[in-house]
Amino acid sequence: MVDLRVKIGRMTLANPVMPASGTFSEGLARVFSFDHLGAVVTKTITAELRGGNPTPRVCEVGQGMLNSIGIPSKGVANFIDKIMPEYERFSAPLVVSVSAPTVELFGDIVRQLDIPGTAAIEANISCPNIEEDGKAFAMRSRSTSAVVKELRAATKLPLWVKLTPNTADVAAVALAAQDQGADALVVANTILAMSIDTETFKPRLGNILGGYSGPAIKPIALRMTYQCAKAVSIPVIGCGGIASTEDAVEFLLAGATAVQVGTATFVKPNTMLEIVDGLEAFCQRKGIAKVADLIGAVRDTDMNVDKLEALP
Amino acid sequence: MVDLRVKIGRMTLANPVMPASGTFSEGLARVFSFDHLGAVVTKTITAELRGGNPTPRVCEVGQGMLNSIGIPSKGVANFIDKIMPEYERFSAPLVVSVSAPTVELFGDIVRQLDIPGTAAIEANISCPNIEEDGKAFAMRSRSTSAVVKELRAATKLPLWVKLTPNTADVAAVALAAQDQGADALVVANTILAMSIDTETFKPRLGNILGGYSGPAIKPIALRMTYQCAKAVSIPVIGCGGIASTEDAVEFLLAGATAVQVGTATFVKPNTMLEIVDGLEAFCQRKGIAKVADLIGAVRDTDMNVDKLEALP
Amino acid sequence: MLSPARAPSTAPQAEAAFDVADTQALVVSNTAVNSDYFHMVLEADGLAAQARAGQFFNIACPATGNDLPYLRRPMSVYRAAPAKGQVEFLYKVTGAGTRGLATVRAGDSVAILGPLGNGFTLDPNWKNIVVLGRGVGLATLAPLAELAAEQGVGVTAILSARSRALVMSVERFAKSGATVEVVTDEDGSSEPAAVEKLLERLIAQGKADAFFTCGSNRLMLLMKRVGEKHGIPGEVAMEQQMACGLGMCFCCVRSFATPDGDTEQRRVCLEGPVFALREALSW
Amino acid sequence: MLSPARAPSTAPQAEAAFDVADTQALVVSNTAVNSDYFHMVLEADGLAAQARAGQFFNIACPATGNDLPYLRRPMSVYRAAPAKGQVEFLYKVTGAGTRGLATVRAGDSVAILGPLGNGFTLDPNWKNIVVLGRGVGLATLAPLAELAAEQGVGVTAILSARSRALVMSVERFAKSGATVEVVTDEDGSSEPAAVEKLLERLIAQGKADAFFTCGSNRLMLLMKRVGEKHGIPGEVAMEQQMACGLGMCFCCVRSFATPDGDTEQRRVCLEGPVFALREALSW
Ligand SMILES: Cc1cc2nc3c(=O)[nH]c(=O)nc-3n(C[C@H](O)[C@H](O)[C@H](O)COP(=O)(O)OP(=O)(O)OC[C@H]3O[C@@H](n4cnc5c(N)ncnc54)[C@H](O)[C@@H]3O)c2cc1C
Ligand SMILES: Cc1cc2nc3c(=O)[nH]c(=O)nc-3n(C[C@H](O)[C@H](O)[C@H](O)COP(=O)(O)OP(=O)(O)OC[C@H]3O[C@@H](n4cnc5c(N)ncnc54)[C@H](O)[C@@H]3O)c2cc1C
Ligand SMILES: Cc1cc2nc3c(=O)[nH]c(=O)nc-3n(C[C@H](O)[C@H](O)[C@H](O)COP(=O)(O)O)c2cc1C
Ligand SMILES: Cc1cc2nc3c(=O)[nH]c(=O)nc-3n(C[C@H](O)[C@H](O)[C@H](O)COP(=O)(O)O)c2cc1C
Ligand code: FES
Ligand code: FES
Repeated sequence: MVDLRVKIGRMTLANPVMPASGTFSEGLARVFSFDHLGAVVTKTITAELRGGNPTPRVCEVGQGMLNSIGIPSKGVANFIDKIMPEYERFSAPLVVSVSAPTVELFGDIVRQLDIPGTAAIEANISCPNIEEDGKAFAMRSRSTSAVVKELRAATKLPLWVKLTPNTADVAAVALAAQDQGADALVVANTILAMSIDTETFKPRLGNILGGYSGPAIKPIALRMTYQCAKAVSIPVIGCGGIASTEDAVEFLLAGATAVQVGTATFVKPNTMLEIVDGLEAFCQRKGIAKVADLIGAVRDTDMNVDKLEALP
Repeated sequence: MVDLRVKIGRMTLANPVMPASGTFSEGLARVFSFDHLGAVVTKTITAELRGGNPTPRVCEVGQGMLNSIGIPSKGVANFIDKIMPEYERFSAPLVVSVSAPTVELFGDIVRQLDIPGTAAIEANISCPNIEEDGKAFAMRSRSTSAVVKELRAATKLPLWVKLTPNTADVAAVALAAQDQGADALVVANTILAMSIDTETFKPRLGNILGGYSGPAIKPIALRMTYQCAKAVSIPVIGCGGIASTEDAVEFLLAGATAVQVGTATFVKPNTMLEIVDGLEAFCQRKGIAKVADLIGAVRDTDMNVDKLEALP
Repeated sequence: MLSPARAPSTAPQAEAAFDVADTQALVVSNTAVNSDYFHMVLEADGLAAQARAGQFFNIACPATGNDLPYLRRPMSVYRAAPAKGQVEFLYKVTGAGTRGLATVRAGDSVAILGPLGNGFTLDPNWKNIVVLGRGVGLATLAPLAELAAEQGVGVTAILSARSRALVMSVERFAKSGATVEVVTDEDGSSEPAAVEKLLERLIAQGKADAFFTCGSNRLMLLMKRVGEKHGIPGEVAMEQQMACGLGMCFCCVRSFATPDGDTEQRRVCLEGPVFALREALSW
Repeated sequence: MLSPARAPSTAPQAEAAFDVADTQALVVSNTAVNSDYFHMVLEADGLAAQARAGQFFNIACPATGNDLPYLRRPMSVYRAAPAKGQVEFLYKVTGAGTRGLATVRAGDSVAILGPLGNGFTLDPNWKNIVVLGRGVGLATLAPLAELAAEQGVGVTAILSARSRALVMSVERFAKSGATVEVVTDEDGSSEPAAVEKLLERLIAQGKADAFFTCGSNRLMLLMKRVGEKHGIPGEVAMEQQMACGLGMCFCCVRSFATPDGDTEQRRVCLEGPVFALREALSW
């Protein structure tokens, strides 16, 4: 028996596999039971009502997709009354993803969600900070500090902070979040990108620019996970392009304590289940007793290798 | 007859297609004649002798690759004596890519290359600035300003500045380069990324981290090209994942005046030729007289579309 | 080994039904119907073969030498035969995904997620309905005609196409007992004005207790207008770019009129793809 | 339409030869040789069929359902028959690329870039050579044995493998007139000490004017040592991860000893893949 449990701060997850925010909803319970997941993470909610962006909101680009969903939201009350009860029947802890346009409003929404049923808060700080120049909080260490400080003061719940990959120095932002009391980091969100239809000359997304996700971004998200895990001592949750057991192992080796699966669920709804089973099989085959032993186990020292073994 | 010419500052290129630095050498002349290209761009050279990074230096990741070649260099004299003459027989202008670890050394190398045969300088400022914190010059507007100022003072040759996609605000860096007198921008270089072998637990590159290139990065490079072209008035040369005529058209529509083809040449050595021919055919089919008419022609206004036409 | 619908170790209560499955379906046949369209028959036990008219599947399309489709492609169920454990699709080869799909051969397997979305509703009080479709819309409406026939509801099927040669499924509709009217661009009979006359005639003849349409915005708007004029209820099956097909991603929204005069966004995959004609807006 | 080697519009002078081509080669056959290896015969006019022993091609491997290889894969020419316009490869199925390659069928086409790199050199003064190979190394050495035979040079081929069942190309070497010695891990005869004895015996018999090896670092080091001891020249064909195959990317470097005692990095694709044994270093 392989021990699949991992610890994120004071939470112990049954296994390190959970959905990425916005790529998951109660609808998936029609395919499998969420009891098999390490945690569930909701679509980001906001206090204000929001309609989201114009269509088309999605386009396929190579081995990935662009989305410009935005954050359509029916508000906190709707979430608490209508959405939360749907998750009650599952044993997996419910992580509520939140966002807000100002530091203060971030504090407000987190306070409203400090209720039974919320196992942890995931602060999606990849959203525009309208008090400054509209750049996402997570683009800079300073705005990250400010918002995480407010969040930390606003809640005693485990606080996960989700970073953006569109920044120049993700490790510095990670440190800022840790210094202000984040319990864990999610690395990372989608990468800003674009696609143009060469027949119509129109952008393929109604919103012109959108977020790139899926296997294509994996090597970038993995690098950031590695950089952040080296920089901080709190757990890092890897996210970006994870679609298979090997992908999940790669992130764990790079230093992630858990992984979030996003776009892969659209392509193969059972991906998360397959990864949970796959991690067990992988550890068994490798003679590893605890999946936690994979965390940060990348062999990155003594790297001056120049070897290609002869094919027998 | 479609007019394929484009203007980069005071240079007129026969067509907008050229190789990306480091993905091209005289060796390709064994497959086709460089006379068909808009320009040729050399591998980045440095004044100091450099050996490059440990192997493995390459790994395939999805629809792209990571490389950690580094910049092996035999110095400027070797370049002038041995490499430059190889290009003399071709009509395509020779763009010499250079790099240096300090502002002053950047000036030095550019001065040494101000000789007949050099049609333009491409300054690869995605390399570490050892006078500051080792971050690449192109990561920040300030260091970009400093180095471009020095380069501009050092040469009257057309000066192209190649930006890094690893920065948070590429448009600001682009503006800084323009303000200091750059004649054109190349957007962009490889994206820092990582891959780990889940069997051996070792990074797949001897250097641990490497640069991501190929089709997988196209939507990101395209977005940056679009952002830079909106921000500056000097020509932008698009680079990143371009592998087909449609890809080249996409970058032109986004605002690029020319395109560089990198990794695609490894996969299909005739890619650049195919794109030159393809652009002509594309314009013909669309009734476009000059390829230059495609530049920035993306239809990005009036975007609130919600249309999927019925399939007839 | 765990199976998707395995009993969860800690399940305390009656589990919600697992009514959607990702099925590895065996390809029975996949053949060209004409220059553009393919017809694919799959063997798929269990849930998949239970699909109702108007529902769809999200299909994984294989990579080929040139095309590497990544997302799945939504396709209406063209026929579901629970007894035979089969489900069929009729699809137009348009891009990377359908080009890939067109390469699968009998004996291959294809992953299909479904059944997804809400099918058409047939009121047991209706005696006669009119279905009006164009292009791939006919694929969606064909099983509705059969369902109606099974429930003793008369069907007039108006099939619109560029030319007579391109009208598909005429036989299929006819065999189900539907009265088939073919209208084409060729002879102008597919013009909205002409189709409107046809609808008015059917209404006058008492042949139109309800309207159903799919595959053309123009025809949908026409049916909506005529329906509203005569108080005839109706449904339309809509399309929109999708990723998940399960209501998770909010990619597939369209605007709809709410009863109180507002517009609101609904997910085509979850709240649709079949919507009340009355609430549908131009797309 | 322009062809790659078209006359450039502005070409003033005699153009350097276009001696490398990206050829769309027709697959004549692609069959399993044993559980691991495939043998592929391609029809490829012109340059490709002119490949010399030791040269290689960079092959585009097709995508399949699960594998989407992106870069090309380098493969030594196993046989080139200019008269027939054919070129052959012998490859081991190891990962995404070769798995994809194993799916191609007669009648498909495969893009092969080449011939690339430098082949083996045969000094006309040599009477007898020894080739020592293991695994896929045999694919590289087989055409050398034939070339030697054509030039009247005697060949002893030492073929190393895990077991007798796995030794490939014995017949091919034998047919070329080579004296074949099979050594295996099974019976211990492939041990360096045993192979060293064998080499010493061949040297004593005057059968070793030059050494050639491919496919094993251990055997290469052995041959290098024995060769240096007796002043016997030799060559080794090396492998390294590649991208372009044309000397452009500098991915494929290895360290080599220079005559003046330094080490220097050389590109396996351009300066190799065949190198003087004397300059080769352990890999
Ligand atoms: C509920 C529903 C049912 C459908 N049923 C059928 C059917 O039975 N037969 C049939 O031929 N077609 C049907 N379609 C349309 C079908 O999904 C598209 O033709 C198909 O996705 C095109 O994929 P492609 O890769 O070949 O084309 P591309 O144009 O290359 O596709 C690019 C992207 O756009 C999406 N896309 C393109 N056209 C459409 C469209 N009309 N609707 C939604 N997404 C689209 C694709 O899914 C893909 O993500 C249906 C669509 C929906 C939403
Ligand atoms: C000059 C040369 C000639 C070769 N000739 C032959 C031959 O005749 N027959 C044969 O079976 N093999 C030969 N090889 C090895 C062959 O290239 C690899 O086995 C093949 O690339 C593996 O690809 P893959 O996708 O199946 O495996 P994977 O392991 O999935 O490949 C992953 C990546 O590593 C590279 N790679 C893996 N193994 C090697 C290797 N040994 N050498 C170089 N790159 C490698 C691949 O090209 C690919 O980019 C040769 C290699 C070189 C350099
Ligand atoms: C359709 C879609 C909607 C998303 N919505 C959210 C969101 O509401 N909040 C958030 O933090 N991230 C959101 N994301 C980002 C994902 O959570 C994830 O970080 C990203 O997609 C990278 O992971 P992946 O490659 O596994 O998809 C969304 C992604 C997609 C594709
Ligand atoms: C093997 C390799 C070597 C490269 N060397 C250089 C270099 O020396 N200087 C430089 O400015 N860019 C270098 N690049 C970056 C390319 O010029 C190009 O910007 C990048 O690969 C993105 O384009 P692509 O996706 O078309 O390859 C290199 C890229 C690769 C793959
Ligand atoms: S396709 Fe994902 S919500 Fe409809
Ligand atoms: S493979 Fe590119 S230089 Fe050798």
